[in-house]
Amino acid sequence: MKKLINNPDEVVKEMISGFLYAYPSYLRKLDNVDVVVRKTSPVDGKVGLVSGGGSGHEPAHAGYVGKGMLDAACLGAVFTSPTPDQIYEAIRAVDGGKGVLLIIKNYTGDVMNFEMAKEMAEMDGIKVLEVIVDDDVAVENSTYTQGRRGIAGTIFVHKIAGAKAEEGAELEEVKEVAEKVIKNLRSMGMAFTPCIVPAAGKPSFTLDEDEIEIGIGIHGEPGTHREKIKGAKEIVAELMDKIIIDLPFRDGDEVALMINGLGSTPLSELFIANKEVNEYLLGKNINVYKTYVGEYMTSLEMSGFSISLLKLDEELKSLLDASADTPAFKQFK
Amino acid sequence: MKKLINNPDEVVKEMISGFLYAYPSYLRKLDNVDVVVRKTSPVDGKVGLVSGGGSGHEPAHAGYVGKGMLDAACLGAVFTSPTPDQIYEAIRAVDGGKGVLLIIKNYTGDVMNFEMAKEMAEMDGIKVLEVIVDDDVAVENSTYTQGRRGIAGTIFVHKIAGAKAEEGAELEEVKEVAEKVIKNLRSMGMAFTPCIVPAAGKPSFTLDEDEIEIGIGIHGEPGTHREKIKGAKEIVAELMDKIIIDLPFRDGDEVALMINGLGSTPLSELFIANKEVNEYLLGKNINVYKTYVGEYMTSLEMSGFSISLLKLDEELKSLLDASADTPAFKQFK
Amino acid sequence: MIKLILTTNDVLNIISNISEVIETNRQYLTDLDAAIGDADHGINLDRGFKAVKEKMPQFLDKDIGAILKNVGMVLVSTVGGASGPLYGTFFMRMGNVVSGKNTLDENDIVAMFEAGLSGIKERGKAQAGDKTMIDAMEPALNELKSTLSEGRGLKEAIEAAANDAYNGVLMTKDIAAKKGRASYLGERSIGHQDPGATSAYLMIKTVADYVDKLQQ
Amino acid sequence: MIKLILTTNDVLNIISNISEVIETNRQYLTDLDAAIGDADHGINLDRGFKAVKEKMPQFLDKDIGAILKNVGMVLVSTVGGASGPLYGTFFMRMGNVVSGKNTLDENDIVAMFEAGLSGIKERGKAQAGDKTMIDAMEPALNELKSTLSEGRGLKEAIEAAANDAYNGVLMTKDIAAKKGRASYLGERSIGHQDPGATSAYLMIKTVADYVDKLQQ
Ligand SMILES: Nc1ncnc2c1ncn2[C@@H]1O[C@H](COP(=O)(O)OP(=O)(O)O)[C@@H](O)[C@H]1O
Ligand SMILES: Nc1ncnc2c1ncn2[C@@H]1O[C@H](COP(=O)(O)OP(=O)(O)O)[C@@H](O)[C@H]1O
Ligand SMILES: [Mg+2]
Ligand SMILES: [Mg+2]
Ligand SMILES: [Mg+2]
Ligand SMILES: [Mg+2]
Repeated sequence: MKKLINNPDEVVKEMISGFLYAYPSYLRKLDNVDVVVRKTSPVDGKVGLVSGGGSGHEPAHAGYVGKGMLDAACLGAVFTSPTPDQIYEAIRAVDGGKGVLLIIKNYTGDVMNFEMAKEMAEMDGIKVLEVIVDDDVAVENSTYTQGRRGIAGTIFVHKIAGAKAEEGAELEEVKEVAEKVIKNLRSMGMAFTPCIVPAAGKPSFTLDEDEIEIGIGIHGEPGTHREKIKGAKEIVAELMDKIIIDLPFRDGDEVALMINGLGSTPLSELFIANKEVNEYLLGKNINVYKTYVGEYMTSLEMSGFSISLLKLDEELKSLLDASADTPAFKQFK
Repeated sequence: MKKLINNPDEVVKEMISGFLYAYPSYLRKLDNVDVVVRKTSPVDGKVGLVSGGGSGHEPAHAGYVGKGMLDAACLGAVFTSPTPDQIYEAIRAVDGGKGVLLIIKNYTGDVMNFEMAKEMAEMDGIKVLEVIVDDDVAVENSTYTQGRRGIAGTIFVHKIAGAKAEEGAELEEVKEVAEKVIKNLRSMGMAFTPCIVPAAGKPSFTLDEDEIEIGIGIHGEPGTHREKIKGAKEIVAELMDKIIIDLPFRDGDEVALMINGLGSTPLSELFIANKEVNEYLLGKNINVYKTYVGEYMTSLEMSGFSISLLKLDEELKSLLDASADTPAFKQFK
Repeated sequence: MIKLILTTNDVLNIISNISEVIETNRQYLTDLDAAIGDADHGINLDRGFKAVKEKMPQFLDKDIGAILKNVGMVLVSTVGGASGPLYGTFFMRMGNVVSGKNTLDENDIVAMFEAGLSGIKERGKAQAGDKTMIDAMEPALNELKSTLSEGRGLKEAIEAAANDAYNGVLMTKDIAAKKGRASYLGERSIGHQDPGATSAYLMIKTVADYVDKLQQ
Repeated sequence: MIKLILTTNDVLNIISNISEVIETNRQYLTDLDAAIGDADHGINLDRGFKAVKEKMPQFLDKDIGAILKNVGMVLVSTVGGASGPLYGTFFMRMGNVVSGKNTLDENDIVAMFEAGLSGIKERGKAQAGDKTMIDAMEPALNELKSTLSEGRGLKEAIEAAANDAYNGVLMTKDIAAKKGRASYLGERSIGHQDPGATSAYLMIKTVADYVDKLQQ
């Protein structure tokens, strides 16, 4: 395991320290818990937005704390949901009197920990609502299972709910638009190589030199199946076929597109994937309104990528266009 | 070689296509040559800034074309300088009547190709000046050699010269401030693993499981020496010792800091490096004015990072703070 | 046959033994999780039980209920993931049932286990057969109760419970996960042993081993 | 001994042969560059000479000077890197010297080579001993001149030049690079053969092989 670290057990602590050194004008850390909040939290008269998850997905989620997006991010151990006490402190720190929305990715652990924190905060009289993001179409949805996972599309929820909250909307309204995003959002990913959790010290799975994993999660969880490596065009078509049909996205739809690198895949390759996605969508007469290409929600040094598609209407477009200024997501209106 | 590509020989062409699909409101491509320019080029009454280099360093340089930074980027083959005809077309496309500054990284090939283009443009009566960035302290400077390489610190030249040009400064003034940046800029990098040029299909060097390469270039060129892997603190100290002493940076100096990922190193690890750099600088009473952590100038999927330090004065601070809006570098004032 | 009773001291010893067993099996549990999850179950629990061990000195003068509640709270705030709230709830609920007590008899132990398991089921909305820790716990609880009802004493009952927990663990290999991260794998999870069921078995087995060594 | 003369057709054949030799040695040159540079020299030249070959039909009715200038311009605009402007300049300067000619005699060939090499030196500011393509070219040029001055004819002279180019290539192994990307390696570049010197030798050798097969 070749990593730029000091000690596998100190990775999260030291990363947070380096993160705070980098962005003192954006963020501060709460005492005793691994939670970062906006420097100015709580923002009076604004609904507070709290998200979080395991570490190892940087810049998610701490990188999205700032104007126009989140108010707080709770950082768990690597690939491990944060704990209720952290989330509870986050809620308390960002409640500006209008209540707090929790943006949770749909993992058993995340949901349980966030809901325990919600119960604790409600006992303090804070109004807390939640939305659960489950954009990954790789996993079949079924009432018998946990349901779909939340992956990189979550950034669109942060962005759009964040813009709505920034406008001064009420908690219910912010939740409503977040749910609209979730309802219109689909993602799917694949991997070329695994990643190594520092504390584990070895890859969580292995792939042959000519093998790829389709439908991979963002925690090194195995995907839906393996196949022989193939070209970017074919890989994109396989993911897009599943994404498109699921909503379904139709002729004439306008979408926001995210090509998200999982860690090691060079930006040049993400752009090649973007070309393929655009050509695929052109063929279906689906119009790309806005594109994001980069590393938005990673899996340590995993090589691979995911595609997220969000169907837009006028409200979502204008919220997506709103300006945002966070360490990892900056956008001029 | 596991890559998200269709054909090793089409990587640059397809990447540019995907890049243009992503940022139609920022950029356009010139006909017949691999050059991207601002959508609105030439900008009347503004000095034009042209940079470029081999591909494989994404987001450099095309990602820095936009308001407050470059006017054009010339994209060579992977790790290969662009050709004079490309650069010549770029100069012509961005000259808004005030002349054009070429920002060249100090590689034999880049310097020769840019200078041939400069001669060609001058024959057309365009005023062209150049600056040569050589921030890498790994390589000993000597009149008998090519001199130092240009690496990630180049982004600071783009940013600050870009801000100056945006203010409406004259060509000589823009060149002067670019040279001030270069004079006050020092960088050095290291690698854990090599990268694979798509057309080559195999790594350009190999490192053992416990070996690291110190002083690596951004093209897979071997560095100054190899050693056994060690902790982030020790690695940072080794690089910083060379960087600090070279200018030298002194007690009381104010600096801009860039922690640049070379490709595969997770952002979390770059933040750990940032913590170590900050602690190192605290120990020397050098004050970090602004920090950039991320992938600014990569080497395909190489794992490793570089540190760049720029000594600031009031002029450089205010130009660094100016707003910028490009695909890969966005900053609110 | 004299009825066996567990004291505060026994409870503290058992918790400390569990910490050690988890530390020993940290890699094993993590490897199991790597196959069908995200390779952190052993790391998570070890982090939690290390924190418990560190806080132990503060529990020494407390009653068993308070001790178990505290253990649960430490687990909730240090383990994270799915197993954190689940094991946390398990210990907190057990603590609730024996609030104020300084000794535990057979009935207390059954009641505790029952309350803990319902806590897990409420929190995680899973049931037996979903390929989770419940698949070790529920058969163990059933076996504990039936062995005790036959009057065969705590020692034998807990040993039988541990045996059935182990069978439950083996059974998780044959089924597809319906809850937790492994459920994303669908049929591909078949053939792999559930890490949470395994850690649950290890804890029950640790209790059995401890009780087995007690003077009767 | 009849003096050997090269025609337009010979020049076109030689260029086409060079393209093939570069293609054959693409990987070899790239591997040499991997050791002390950035692993692209063979890829760069192959891209350039493929472009030359593609444009060849447009050169057929031109004089030798124009052909060589065109080859140089194609190389400049397709090879990139350090070798692009250098080899590009080399061919353009050679073309300049024989502008308008349809045959080349000994004197033309010496003058061309001389002009091409000075072009490389001006452009790259390197000299013999810096571990570059000059280390193959300069000895070759010197040998060409001295063999011709002894009246031993073009065939023998070019063969001798190719031999000395080869010795120059071998010599690059023993020295540290002072120019180009390999110079960043300093002393670590010793022991490795320069890729640019190697490609220069391959081109000279291709000329020698072609001339050798000509009817005298
Ligand atoms: N809903 C649930 N109910 C009961 N147990 C569960 C549930 N979800 C997961 N588990 C258990 O948790 C274990 C995984 O724990 P752990 O790896 O620590 O958390 P995570 O899956 O969040 O990484 C699984 O092996 C399973 O036994
Ligand atoms: N200044 C120079 N003068 C002459 N030849 C040079 C000079 N710099 C580099 N070279 C030659 O160019 C070769 C490398 O070419 P190539 O790999 O195509 O370009 P790059 O170094 O830009 O990747 C070297 O092996 C060397 O022979
Ligand atoms: Mg986990
Ligand atoms: Mg090159
Ligand atoms: Mg797990
Ligand atoms: Mg090269």
